[in-house]
Amino acid sequence: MSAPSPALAMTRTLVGAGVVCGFLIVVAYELTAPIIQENRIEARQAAVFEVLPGAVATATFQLQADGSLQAVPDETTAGDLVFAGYDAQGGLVGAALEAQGMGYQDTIRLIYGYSFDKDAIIGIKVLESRETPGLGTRVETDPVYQANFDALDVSLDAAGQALANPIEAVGAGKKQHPWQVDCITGATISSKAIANMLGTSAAKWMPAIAARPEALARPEGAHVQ
Amino acid sequence: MSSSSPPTTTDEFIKGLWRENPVFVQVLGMCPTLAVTNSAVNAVAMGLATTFVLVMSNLAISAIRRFVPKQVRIVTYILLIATFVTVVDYAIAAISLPLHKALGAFISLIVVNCIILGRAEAFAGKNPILPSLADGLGMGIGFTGALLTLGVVREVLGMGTLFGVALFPAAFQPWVIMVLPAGGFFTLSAWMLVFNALRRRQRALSEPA
Amino acid sequence: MSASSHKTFRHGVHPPEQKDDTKDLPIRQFPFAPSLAVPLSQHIGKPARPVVREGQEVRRGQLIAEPDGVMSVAMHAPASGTVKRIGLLPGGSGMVPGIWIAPFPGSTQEVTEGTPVHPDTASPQEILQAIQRAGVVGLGGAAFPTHVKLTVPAGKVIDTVIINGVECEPYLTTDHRVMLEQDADIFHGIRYLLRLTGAPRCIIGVESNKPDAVAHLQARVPAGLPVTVEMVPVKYPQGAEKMLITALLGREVPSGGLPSDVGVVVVNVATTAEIGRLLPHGGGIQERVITIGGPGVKKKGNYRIPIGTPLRFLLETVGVEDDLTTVFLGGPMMGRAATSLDLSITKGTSGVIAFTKRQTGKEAQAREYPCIRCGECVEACPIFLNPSQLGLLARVGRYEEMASDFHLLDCFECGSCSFVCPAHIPLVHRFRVAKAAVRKERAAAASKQAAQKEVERVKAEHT
Amino acid sequence: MTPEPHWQILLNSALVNNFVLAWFLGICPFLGVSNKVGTASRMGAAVTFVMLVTALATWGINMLLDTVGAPYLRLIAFIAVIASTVQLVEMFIKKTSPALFKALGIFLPLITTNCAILGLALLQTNKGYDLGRAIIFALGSGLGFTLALVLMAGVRERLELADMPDLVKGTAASLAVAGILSVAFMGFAGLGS
Amino acid sequence: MSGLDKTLLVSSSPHVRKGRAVDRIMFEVMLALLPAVAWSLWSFGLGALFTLLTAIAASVLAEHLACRMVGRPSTVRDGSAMLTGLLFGLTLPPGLALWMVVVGAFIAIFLGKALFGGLGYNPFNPALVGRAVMQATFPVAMTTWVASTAPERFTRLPSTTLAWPLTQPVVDVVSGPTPLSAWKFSHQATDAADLFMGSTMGSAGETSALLILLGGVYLVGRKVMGWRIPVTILATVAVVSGALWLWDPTTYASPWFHLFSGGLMLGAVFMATDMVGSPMTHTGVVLYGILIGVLVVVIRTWAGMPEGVMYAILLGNALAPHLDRLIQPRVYGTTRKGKAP
Repeated sequence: MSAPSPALAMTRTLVGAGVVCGFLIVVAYELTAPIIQENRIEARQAAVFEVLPGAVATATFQLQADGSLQAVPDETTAGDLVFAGYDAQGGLVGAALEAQGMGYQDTIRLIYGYSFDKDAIIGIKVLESRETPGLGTRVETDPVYQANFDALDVSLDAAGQALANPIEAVGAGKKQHPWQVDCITGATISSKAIANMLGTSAAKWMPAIAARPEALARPEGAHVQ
Repeated sequence: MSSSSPPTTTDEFIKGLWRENPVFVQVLGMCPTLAVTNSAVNAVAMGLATTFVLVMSNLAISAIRRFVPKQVRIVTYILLIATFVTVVDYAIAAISLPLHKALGAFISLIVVNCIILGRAEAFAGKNPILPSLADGLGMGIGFTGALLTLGVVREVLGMGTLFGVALFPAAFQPWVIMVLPAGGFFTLSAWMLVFNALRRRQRALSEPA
Repeated sequence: MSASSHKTFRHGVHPPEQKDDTKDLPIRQFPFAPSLAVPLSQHIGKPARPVVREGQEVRRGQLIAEPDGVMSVAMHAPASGTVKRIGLLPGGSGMVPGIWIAPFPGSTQEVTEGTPVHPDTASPQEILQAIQRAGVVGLGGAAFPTHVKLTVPAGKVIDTVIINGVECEPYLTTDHRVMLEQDADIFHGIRYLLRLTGAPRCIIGVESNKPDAVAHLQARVPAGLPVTVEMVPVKYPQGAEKMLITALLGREVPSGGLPSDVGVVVVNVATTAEIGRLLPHGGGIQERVITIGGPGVKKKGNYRIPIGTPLRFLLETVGVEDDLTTVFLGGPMMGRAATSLDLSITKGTSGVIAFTKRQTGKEAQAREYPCIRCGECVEACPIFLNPSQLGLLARVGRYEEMASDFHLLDCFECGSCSFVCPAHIPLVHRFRVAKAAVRKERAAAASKQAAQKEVERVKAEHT
Repeated sequence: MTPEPHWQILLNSALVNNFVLAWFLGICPFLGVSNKVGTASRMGAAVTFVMLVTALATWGINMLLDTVGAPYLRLIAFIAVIASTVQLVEMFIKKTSPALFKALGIFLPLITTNCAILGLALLQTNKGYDLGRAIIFALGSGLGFTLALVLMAGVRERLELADMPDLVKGTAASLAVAGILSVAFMGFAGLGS
Repeated sequence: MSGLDKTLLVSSSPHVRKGRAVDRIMFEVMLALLPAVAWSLWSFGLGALFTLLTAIAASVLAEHLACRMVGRPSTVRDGSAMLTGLLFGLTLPPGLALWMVVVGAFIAIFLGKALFGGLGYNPFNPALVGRAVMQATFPVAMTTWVASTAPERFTRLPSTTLAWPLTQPVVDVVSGPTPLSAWKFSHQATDAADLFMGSTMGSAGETSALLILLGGVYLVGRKVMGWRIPVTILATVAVVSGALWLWDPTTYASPWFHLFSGGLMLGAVFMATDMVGSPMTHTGVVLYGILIGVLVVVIRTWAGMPEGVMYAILLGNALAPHLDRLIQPRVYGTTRKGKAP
């Protein structure tokens, strides 16, 4: 190598490499960003449709510090979000909410659908979990367990500030009330964890949305399937 | 192996597949080897992503090898590798979000996969473009192949499927451990044994007693 | 167990004692063999220098070889007779220099005597010389020159002389008999030892399986002699110097050190008796007491036997069982298996024990298992080594590590670990091999270093 | 939602989701530097320290990149930060404790390519930890890494004396031990839920 | 004089041995397990019989094959494989599909033992390696417990037992929770006397604390086994769980419950005491016992699994080399640091 000054050569190399790399990365980012965004929204929408049967369009709202709900662009990822689902006529089917909590092995993240008509949780979908396959993952497949969420009561108490009956996990086959969750024998931790995270999330969200479906009225440009 | 004649480009390609297989012989890149092989699809995707980075970084490094002062050699290499990894990361997210999620942080972690920096240092930094390409491709495919051997075993036993297609009747009892971390260790350990035994037999055959 | 027998050391083992056959048999004189083979190196150190010629006639007790330096002792004729040959004869580990003597048949075998030494008037130096001249070595089996052991290093004060009457090896009853029959010699020997070391007191330690010896000695302690007799519980290897010191005084001899470092000198009871017997007349050792026993011999007993008696003659004399398989010199725990019947009795031979198929047959079948880390050896080792770990390291030849990390060189090969090992691993044997390898390696390294230094010194001088 | 309590993060990262035995991060040093307990524990300490520093630095970088709006530079920035952190630590140790520097030898520079460190930075970003949680997470992960490494080293030291079939010696045996350790660590699953 | 005319046998000292060899130790341990085995057969009938026999046979076969594969003489006769098989079988739910029993026994022998060079070199208890891997492999089957003393137990096998290889067993027998899972998931305590006597559900060999203790007492009496490990484990469990229980008896199970339920007795008496995987020195063994005891209570109380004994012991095994390393006996004539004083 016949570099006249090592410092100059070093700087030249690093700056040169930096420029090229920066360029490459920015190009890749610019090219893929819209596709990735689209993928994300689609994935979320698919989940919302799954927990809110009958919905064909969604919109994203954000819970503000003053307790009001405000429509935000679908790309938004941060903040307390609620996804409203609408039927073909534009009527509100329900609200979908994300909840997460510690499962057996790691954090479980799920989305659940709330129906204003039934005043109950009407479906859940696990988005992310590292539960034991065949054991903890039965929360996603077990029909008896899933039936818990056909109509899980989350009605508010008289004051409207808390759930009338907190969601409660009970042993397999012991469910007596609509706010109770029947656990799965052999996957008790995971099934309990889900009941708990639903309970926590519902206790926080229901006072904010249950009484006012009008706040989630379909805004312009809601995403349609 | 004929050590008398200089290695050809084909030799450079072939060696990564078997004789210098990055996983079974050099025991490099163990983290992704174990982490993302719980299904064959993940294994292949990871292997291809790594191959892409390997080939690209080998090419780039081989191309600029004469202009890089040795004080900043490693830094430049890492910079290049990180760039290609970022590109791959975005590409996978654009192709399939679930796949991106399944591979998780391990796509980004290709940066610190010793195979890549290792090949850059040991080969691409000293050789012309064509052999470097062959080397990167060979190592990459060798790596992908190794990942696939693990992925196939783990998916078939652990879930009864291969590339997501059910292989057995519904009564099949999956071996859950195979898709758990421990299963990764055990499967790789078993493959190492098989590979050692094969290599030993090969050596025994090539050196008549 | 008697009330005074609570003192002992930690760990150790309990091999079957097997002393009943011979402990009540008084010491008898063993006949002279037609030819006696006297090795010149019956002690640790340099072989003695012969002072007789081939064909020369010698009288029993006459000096036939003189000490060659400090680590060496004199040798005396075990019988009156003719020096047949001076040359190599079979020893424990290969051929060793020695002298053949053919005793005169029917001779009276009177003992020649030399210069007497009086215990109360002689100087310590004179006593030491007399002991060396008498050819006294540790008769317990170690055969270490006694005068060397009794030389108190400058700056050390000895406060206790311990007489070792423990005799913890199975089968052996020689010390037991000596204590019962030679009490006067023992106490006389103690006088010399106390004079020599300047110690104010002496303890005779005896295991509790010899209560008669304890009672016998206790009743006969001469007035004014500061001697106590203490009983210690039966446990192997209590007869080892370090163990006995710990048992009686609760002191630990530092690793790599000597008993004198803790103010003690330990002398075997038979050695003491020999000193007490020989020094007043200036004689030398021509015979010793041994136990001939074990299931393989017929006329078991305790015998006073001329040094140099060939093993074959000995066994022919007492008679052996037809299915005899192994003969060992010393006790079964630390004694060495005889490689040939041409070996002869030396000063260090405390017994000749013979086993038949019955004992060794089982042994041969007992195959070696891998170490199962049961820890029995750790519980047995009297110096608290970890024989299991040492054994595993020895198996893969990591000798230096054994020495540097696991105190290999502290092992004195008592055999407790091998005795208890349920996997039948020859631990002691492996340790011996390892120790030899380490010593060789270290010697080589040291000489290399010395050579290096020399080279550097020469270099430095030249520049 | 309520953020995880600190003790839960610590338990999780050290035991339940052990970096090595559950996440497969840092396998190379785990296999490479676990043949002696002494080196293993030193390596563990060094990694834990670098993890703490990295957690701090990458947390800051992440904030910066988010404000600037250049998330695509994250990976490059992280790896640059880690490389220079390791360099700094190396220089610092060389100055203050040459003995430790010598003992760590080539392991120090190797930490740069240790995926446990970069993995920590990425996971911490994914989980959106605040500074306190990030540090606890780094501490737990480092302890977990050290624990796995040291346990492994203890077993391997013993295996060195074992009469293993030749075929098994080396990586295959280490991986089998790692698998068994991983199974044993499954007992911790659910702790802190 | 024929006795002197042949070549002498030459051996290295010492020339006498204490006697009890390794195979004998294995035999004694199996003997000590007999009462627990008998109880298991009585309460679970054919299911337990088939499970135990299959486990033993498969282990012995695996040991033989493992030796043959590496060209070593078969070590089947030392009895260790048989013992491993028996212990492994005793930790299984009676009625487990036999093909799974075979898989587990092969895992126990190959992965737990043969891989590392066979008897004496296994860092972990082979039976527990088999058990733990099986738990992770077939979690459902391994936690399906048949009722004890079912009336038809001597006349028919549980349908699960004969499931075709590689297929899922179909459960048709009365199954239910073990005392531990009943406590963990439904907060139901089981009567201490039932636990002690063993009339509960559970693994083939773990139900009767009394009979296992009896075996342990026999082994300690015969000096095959030290008392320190089981005693420290049990004492630690009693103390830690007792403290929790006193603090809040409604949340935490009583020490009696902890002591006599699940695999604690079997683990403490027969598994943790496996010489190969436990430390050697007295101090080391006590620390090992305390560690296992604490882990048992911690896992049972706060972790996901109802039972933590096997994990606790495996972790104890992993720590044993360190305990051995840290607690070397102080060599005679040296100070703690290894130098002469």
